[in-house]
Amino acid sequence: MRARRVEKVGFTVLLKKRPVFARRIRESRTNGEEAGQPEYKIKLDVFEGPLDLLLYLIERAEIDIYDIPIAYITDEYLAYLRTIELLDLYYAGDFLVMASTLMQIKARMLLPRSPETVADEEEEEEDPRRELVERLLEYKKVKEAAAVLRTQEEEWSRLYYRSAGEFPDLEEEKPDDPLGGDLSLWDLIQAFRSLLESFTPRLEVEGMPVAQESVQDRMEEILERLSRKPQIYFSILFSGLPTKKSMVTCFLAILELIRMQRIRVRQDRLFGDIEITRAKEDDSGLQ
Amino acid sequence: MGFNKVRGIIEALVFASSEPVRLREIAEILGIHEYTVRDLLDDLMSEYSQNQRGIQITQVAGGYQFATNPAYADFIKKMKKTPRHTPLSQAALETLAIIAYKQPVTRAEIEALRGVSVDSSLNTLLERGLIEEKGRKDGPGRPILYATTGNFLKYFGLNDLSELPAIEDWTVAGVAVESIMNIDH
Amino acid sequence: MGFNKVRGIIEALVFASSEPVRLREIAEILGIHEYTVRDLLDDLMSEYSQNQRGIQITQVAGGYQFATNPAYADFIKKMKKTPRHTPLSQAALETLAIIAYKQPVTRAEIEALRGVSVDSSLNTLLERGLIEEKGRKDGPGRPILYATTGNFLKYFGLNDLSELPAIEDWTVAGVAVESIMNIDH
Repeated sequence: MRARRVEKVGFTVLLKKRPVFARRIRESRTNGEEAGQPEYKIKLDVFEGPLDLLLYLIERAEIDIYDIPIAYITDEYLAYLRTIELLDLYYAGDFLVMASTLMQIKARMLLPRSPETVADEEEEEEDPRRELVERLLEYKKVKEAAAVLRTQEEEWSRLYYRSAGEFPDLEEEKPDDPLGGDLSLWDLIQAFRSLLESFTPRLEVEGMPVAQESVQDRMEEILERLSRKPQIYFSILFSGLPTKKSMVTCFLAILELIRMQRIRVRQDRLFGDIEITRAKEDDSGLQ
Repeated sequence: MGFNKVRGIIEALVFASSEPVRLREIAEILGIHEYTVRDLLDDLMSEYSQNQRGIQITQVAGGYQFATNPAYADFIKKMKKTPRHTPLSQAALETLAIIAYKQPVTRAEIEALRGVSVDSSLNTLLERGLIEEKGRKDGPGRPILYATTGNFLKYFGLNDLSELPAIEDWTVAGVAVESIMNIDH
Repeated sequence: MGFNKVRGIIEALVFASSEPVRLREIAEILGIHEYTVRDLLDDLMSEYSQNQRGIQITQVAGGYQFATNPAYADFIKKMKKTPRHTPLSQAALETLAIIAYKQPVTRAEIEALRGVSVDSSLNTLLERGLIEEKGRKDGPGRPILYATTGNFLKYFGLNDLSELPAIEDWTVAGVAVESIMNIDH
């Protein structure tokens, strides 16, 4: 009953009456010492919950945690509660539960005890504050553990790890890459492009039917030539071709053979001729 | 394989992994004894620790991993493409402390200790990969149990949970240690 | 600051960055000339290139970055933990080829070339950081323009976009790019 009354007073009436107070509390979050009444110059967002607040109040008043003057601490606690409603309703629920716990303990401690009760039940009679004290002591350890972790966190946040590789490292891929040395496929395309540019049509006569060549045919031809000699040069391979279309077909055949890992291409020096060889693993011979 | 090459491969393996690499894994890949790997790693580590080098090999979360020299953190912070280290909020840290020392633990148990609801800190910690769900507790409602991850160890520079500083009569649940040490990928 | 320290900081910066670091950025952070940075980097690079080291500093996408020694790739592949990226789908590759050559380009333009809707490929490429939104095109609806990123360059080992071979025959370019991507995976 009593707790409910206080709660009502604390959360509605008192705050409306003390807008200046509430404003000062808010200021105190940023201005620290000067703002707010000295008693409440606490930074509100420092408190992580009712236990945290209680511990603070106990430590500030230099009270023995095993012998908490419950009436005093309850008043202090409720005074704080009046100020947080404006600021952080989210946590108000948790703080209210503690308020009612405090009120209950206070009430139990005020109950007069008959001499017989004291004599009979001295052994069993439990201090109404006991459970609260245990929770506070345990919470102190939580804070201690959190402080330990904070120190570790600060220390280790100075170390930066390699950011988890989102992309396969090109360098790692190279040994498997049928393109030897520093030759990339872009280089290959570049080389093909310059061959296309320097191409002078030999047989391209308008209307003249050109033999249809498939990429497959070209692939087989390249493999066949490689079975007779260790390498073919790019320039030579393309120089014998009659049309741009056949050059494209041949180039696609090369790309396909690279993809199938049947051949390797290599460029010994920058802008040098490109050398095509059989892939080492390619012992499958001709199809 | 020559000494330099084996050492080079170990260096490459430690670098390539985005998580701490275990001795055992390196030993298996190279087909050599773990103690040989350890010797070579010790050697590499001491080499990196000299001459104000920018990077070093750290021993963390039960494995080895490259990291920058902490002395240069201020310069790294100035760089645009740097992963930001946002410190945990006090609320998240308290929740995490409870999980670290009491694991595996239910939400209700954490809330009893902290005296507040811990929904949002649990979410933060799960998102940052510092904790994970670890089965369910027997009993009414079969509540979810939470435990710390390998990432937790890495974040706080611990090799395993036994390295958590002792808090008066809080002991880390011994049974859980081995399984928690396994880094998830 | 001593020589060793500056060199160490450069080493740390190159390591910590999630993308290749440019000379200018290092120079600005350290307040020294770009050519001094280059000298120190050359020095570092040559040091890493010796003795069959496991890692090296490479020049890519207009910047500097650590990478593993290609000679040890087979060992790295054996490491279970190394996150292997799933290869891009054929559709995504074709879309990427179009963006690479025609950038900045709108979705409608890509779709006109590919003849299909490219929503999901665009998403994939954006997620993987290979392309990015690059402003909007003037005109009706002000459609978003797409362009390749620094990551794209890194992925293909290009220093800048000018290194993309100019291809007169678009069909060849398309097919070629597709084949290229297939090879890596």
